[in-house]
Amino acid sequence: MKVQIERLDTDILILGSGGAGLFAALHAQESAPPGTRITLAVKGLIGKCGCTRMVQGGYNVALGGGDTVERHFMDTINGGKWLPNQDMAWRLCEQAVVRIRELENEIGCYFDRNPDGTLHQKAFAGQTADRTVHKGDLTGIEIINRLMEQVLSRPIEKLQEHRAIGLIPTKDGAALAGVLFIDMRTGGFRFVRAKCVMMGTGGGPTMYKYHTPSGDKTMDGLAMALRVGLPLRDMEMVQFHPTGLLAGDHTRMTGTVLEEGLRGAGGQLLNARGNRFMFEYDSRGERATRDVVSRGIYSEMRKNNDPAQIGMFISMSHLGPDNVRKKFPGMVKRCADSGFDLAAGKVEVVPTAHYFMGGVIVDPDTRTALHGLYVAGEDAGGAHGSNRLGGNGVANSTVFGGVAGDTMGVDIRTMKALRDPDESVLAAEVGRAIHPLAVKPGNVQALRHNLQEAMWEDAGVTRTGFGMKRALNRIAEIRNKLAATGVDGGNLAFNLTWHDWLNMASLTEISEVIAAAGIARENSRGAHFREDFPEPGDLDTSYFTVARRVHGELEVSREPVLFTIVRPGETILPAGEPETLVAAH
Amino acid sequence: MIRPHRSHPLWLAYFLHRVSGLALALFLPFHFLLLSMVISQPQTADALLRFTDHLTVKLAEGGLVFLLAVHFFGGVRLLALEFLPWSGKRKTITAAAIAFAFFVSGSFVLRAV
Amino acid sequence: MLNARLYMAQRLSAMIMIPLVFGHLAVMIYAIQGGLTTAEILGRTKGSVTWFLFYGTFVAAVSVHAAIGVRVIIHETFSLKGKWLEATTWLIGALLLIMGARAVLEVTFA
Amino acid sequence: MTEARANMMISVWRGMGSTGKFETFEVPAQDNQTVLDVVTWIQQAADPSLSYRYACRVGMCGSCAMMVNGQPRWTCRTHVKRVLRDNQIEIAPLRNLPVIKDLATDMDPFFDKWVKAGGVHRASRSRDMPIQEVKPDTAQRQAADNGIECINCAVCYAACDTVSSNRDYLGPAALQRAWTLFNDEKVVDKQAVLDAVSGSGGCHNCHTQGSCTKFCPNDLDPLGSIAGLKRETAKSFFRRGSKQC
Ligand SMILES: Cc1cc2nc3c(=O)[nH]c(=O)nc-3n(C[C@H](O)[C@H](O)[C@H](O)COP(=O)(O)OP(=O)(O)OC[C@H]3O[C@@H](n4cnc5c(N)ncnc54)[C@H](O)[C@@H]3O)c2cc1C
Ligand code: HEM
Ligand code: SF4
Ligand code: F3S
Ligand code: FES
Repeated sequence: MKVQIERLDTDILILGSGGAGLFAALHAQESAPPGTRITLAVKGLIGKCGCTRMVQGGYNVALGGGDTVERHFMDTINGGKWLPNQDMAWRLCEQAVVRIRELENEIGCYFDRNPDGTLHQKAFAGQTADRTVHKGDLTGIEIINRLMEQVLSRPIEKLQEHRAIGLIPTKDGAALAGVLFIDMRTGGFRFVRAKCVMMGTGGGPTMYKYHTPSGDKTMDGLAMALRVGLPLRDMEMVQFHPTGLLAGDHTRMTGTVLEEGLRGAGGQLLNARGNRFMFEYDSRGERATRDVVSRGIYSEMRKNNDPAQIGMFISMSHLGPDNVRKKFPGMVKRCADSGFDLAAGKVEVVPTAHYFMGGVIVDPDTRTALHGLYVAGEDAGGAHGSNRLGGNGVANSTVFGGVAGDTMGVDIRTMKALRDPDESVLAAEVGRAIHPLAVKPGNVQALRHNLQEAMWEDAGVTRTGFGMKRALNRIAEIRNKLAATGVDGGNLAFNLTWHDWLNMASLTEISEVIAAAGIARENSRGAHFREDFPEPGDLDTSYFTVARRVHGELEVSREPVLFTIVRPGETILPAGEPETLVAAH
Repeated sequence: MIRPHRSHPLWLAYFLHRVSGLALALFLPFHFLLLSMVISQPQTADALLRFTDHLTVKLAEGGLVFLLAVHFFGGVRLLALEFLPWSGKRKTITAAAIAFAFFVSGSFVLRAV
Repeated sequence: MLNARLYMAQRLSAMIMIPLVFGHLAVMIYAIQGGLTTAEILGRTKGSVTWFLFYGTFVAAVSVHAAIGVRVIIHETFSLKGKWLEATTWLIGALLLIMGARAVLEVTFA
Repeated sequence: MTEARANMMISVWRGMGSTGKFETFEVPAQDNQTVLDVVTWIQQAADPSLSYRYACRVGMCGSCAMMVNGQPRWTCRTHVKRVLRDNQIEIAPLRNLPVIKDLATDMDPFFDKWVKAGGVHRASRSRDMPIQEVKPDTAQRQAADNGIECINCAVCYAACDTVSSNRDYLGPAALQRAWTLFNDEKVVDKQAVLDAVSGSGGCHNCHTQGSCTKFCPNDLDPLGSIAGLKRETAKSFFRRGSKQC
């Protein structure tokens, strides 16, 4: 098959249009020398794909009133069970303060106010202060719409529905030359050279049977980073949201989030017999943190073990249906549109894969080991450690996206020329992408189901060494089947089935890493819970896992966490500070 | 058949307003012509005006008054919507305007006949 | 194809016509009920400055109003724009104004 | 839980650019099935070459809108029950936008107009300044809030006949965004907002067809917003007029 590759040059190339990508574009435009070409390439439409838009609860930022950056930092470290990269966590908490002002003052976001006109802040589980800034429960729409407008109205070049499929290094492998794309609308290949590339493709643990992220997120970025030899950290850390909607295999509604606030407001979780069970697992009951509630629900599901009744139930009706309708109008309407009565009935729920803490190893300025490549947002590992606090996700992507833009704007001044790609890598990546077109068409979706079952059962909410080894075998088998499953390439324009295949390729690649890293962590921290190693292990000798591909083989090692700011057992809060500023419920 | 995205009162009101406006615009020059003739060719004009005694002509005239009424009340409705602070009762205004237009033109036609 | 100025012209002319059309409708109903002849109509209008102003204003307003109204319809139906659309608008306006003015003059002064 | 029932007959528009035709598929009916699920089933189980677009699947991203039985809708939030007539549904790409392939449209014109309508905040403060205090329950803020949850799905844009017949018309969503800016206390130069919507494709071209408000899945009211713009531009017309004299 003869493949044409269209070639294009730019100076700064940004992948993804979530909080990370859009902020990178804006900051690069501000900080790079005039005349610098900036191109934004994205798998969907600008601002309309990815998860930042789906943010409901809000944005964590310490804005005074007793709350401090130090307190936010300590919550982040405690929440991450001492695994975060402390310099990144500090940068996150410190810069969030600037970023929220930027969002309000320059970008034009409007977040909910108190009656006196100041910002309203609330507390998510795991926080010791009212810290989360929000716009109702549609915070992400406000943030992304405003960012999108800014980007669309500036001279930033757009490559929409351009799917990145390979990071192409230079011949000596020392630097990045550019990125290979499929123009999804035509099905053609396009190679874009750039001096600086920021990757913000947003991870996305969609290899689980139940998952929350948008359909375009399939771990493409991490798979590309792995193939180009970059080290990935904390890859076992998959956050589950406890209450995903369960509506059957055939509907895309399954897995979508029923918001956290429902439990906070007094929503009850009921098992198949209609009894509450969360107090058997935690004294805070339904109000415990996400990981605890997810495990509670998962345990009950296993106890019940009834294929006709898979999930548990969330029930709000005891709070008065009208009251529920008033308090959660969006959620009630969404359930009603899907055929469920949240206000007066009960809705079946399961834990659902929500966020990926693992990612590419970066420095606090978002630089990676590959010269010319920067990574920010959910694709970057380190800021959250083993667990991400609600509200720290969008703070993370917007903070580091901006940092990446600034850093590139500075670095590009010393990069005089575009770099030429290693043509053999380029050809190999094209070959990988067109592989299915030469194979007899088969059922890609069935394989996706298999993978999702395997990961849910063997590398999901609770894990064992035995299970994860079995997961590795199942993944290897699926990978082989995928290679033997083709796609009809008669018309490559907007060929979703081809992209389903490519999605599966990324997902299997990263699923393997998740299971392998999970095997390497022989303790339970945050989102990673092993029944065979239920203890968190010694905090002082905390390690994080690092996975990389060396000569084609996946290798996982452990590296010690550097306590550059605070050591376990200590705090940076002034003596006598109360443990929490949040009024008890 | 009215296409699905059009089957609601506001769109129908828009459509009536457009049709009536256009019809009026087409009729008005003839009306002016007629009035001019009243002077320059009184006989013809008188004949014409007497001609309006015929039932069909009366109905046609009634139709035009109907158009004027429809357009008039539709127009007043639009001006109210556009220039008065929005009332939240658009559909009611629309319905009332149409009903009123029918009432006026209806009574006109009945009286004329 | 309406900008703020054309829009204002159209809406203002419409507002001006509101009392005029109301009055006209009333006159017509009265006229038809009374079975008026030409002579009778003329008897009332000839030499009357009031009637001149009444119908004169109406003619001026309706010329502006209808010209812009038809302009919009032409643009939206035939995608006509630019010079030709401007020309058409003026033509319709002028036609209505001239014919209307003639009628009013004949009815009131001639 | 998901027992299959009688099959539904789904006709789907197929084609590229401006040419194409409807094709009919037999799709098994299920509980809890949205129109997006039906489209997905066709692509995954019947015809792998079917093209469409979606992302969030919960009514937040606004990329899945299509014409369902001739009416624009978010497909991810439309339960099949609501649109099934005689066991049939007709699904076509969103109206008033160029078709890329099958059910996927090119939304660029919609967003170009969003920008053209001045739909972007112009900063008057910097990130180094404190966040402006804004009282949440003034009438002005309420007016801004009423339109702010637009997810730019272009359902209103597809419903509006003025958009179809007037190429330059900015359309309901973009104009509504301008109205939210006009009412935003943080926006200093209100006249600039009005000027951006007063050109040849501006708010004055709206004929109050009301399809935008009727079909907005978010229960927003672009018609009311546009009326607001007309009112304010009229006021500014007189203000300016008197200044010029
Ligand atoms: C339902 C939901 C609710 C959430 N609620 C909250 C909350 O309340 N608070 C909070 O802090 N966090 C929340 N999060 C997490 C938060 O959304 C993410 O942490 C954050 O938005 C990630 O931002 P990002 O820019 O890294 O990625 P995203 O916003 O996901 O953007 C990724 C972008 O990359 C693009 N892309 C992907 N692959 C490719 C490719 N191969 N080529 C080109 N482009 C590609 C995507 O299309 C997309 O544009 C929530 C997440 C979900 C799913
Ligand atoms: C008091 C009387 C009238 C009022 C209040 C009135 C009001 C209006 C208004 C508000 C519009 C704008 C509609 C829109 O843009 O959607 C309009 C349009 C129009 N009017 Fe009138 N009008 C009146 C009399 C007339 C007369 C007498 C004529 C004919 C000669 C006329 C012809 C038109 C035409 C052709 C349009 C364009 C319709 C369209 O764009 O759909 N109007 N009118
Ligand atoms: S106003 Fe409503 S229909 Fe129009 S784009 Fe916004 S959300 Fe969609
Ligand atoms: S449908 Fe169109 S004409 Fe105006 S009221 Fe809405 S924008
Ligand atoms: S898929 Fe996002 S709105 Fe339907």
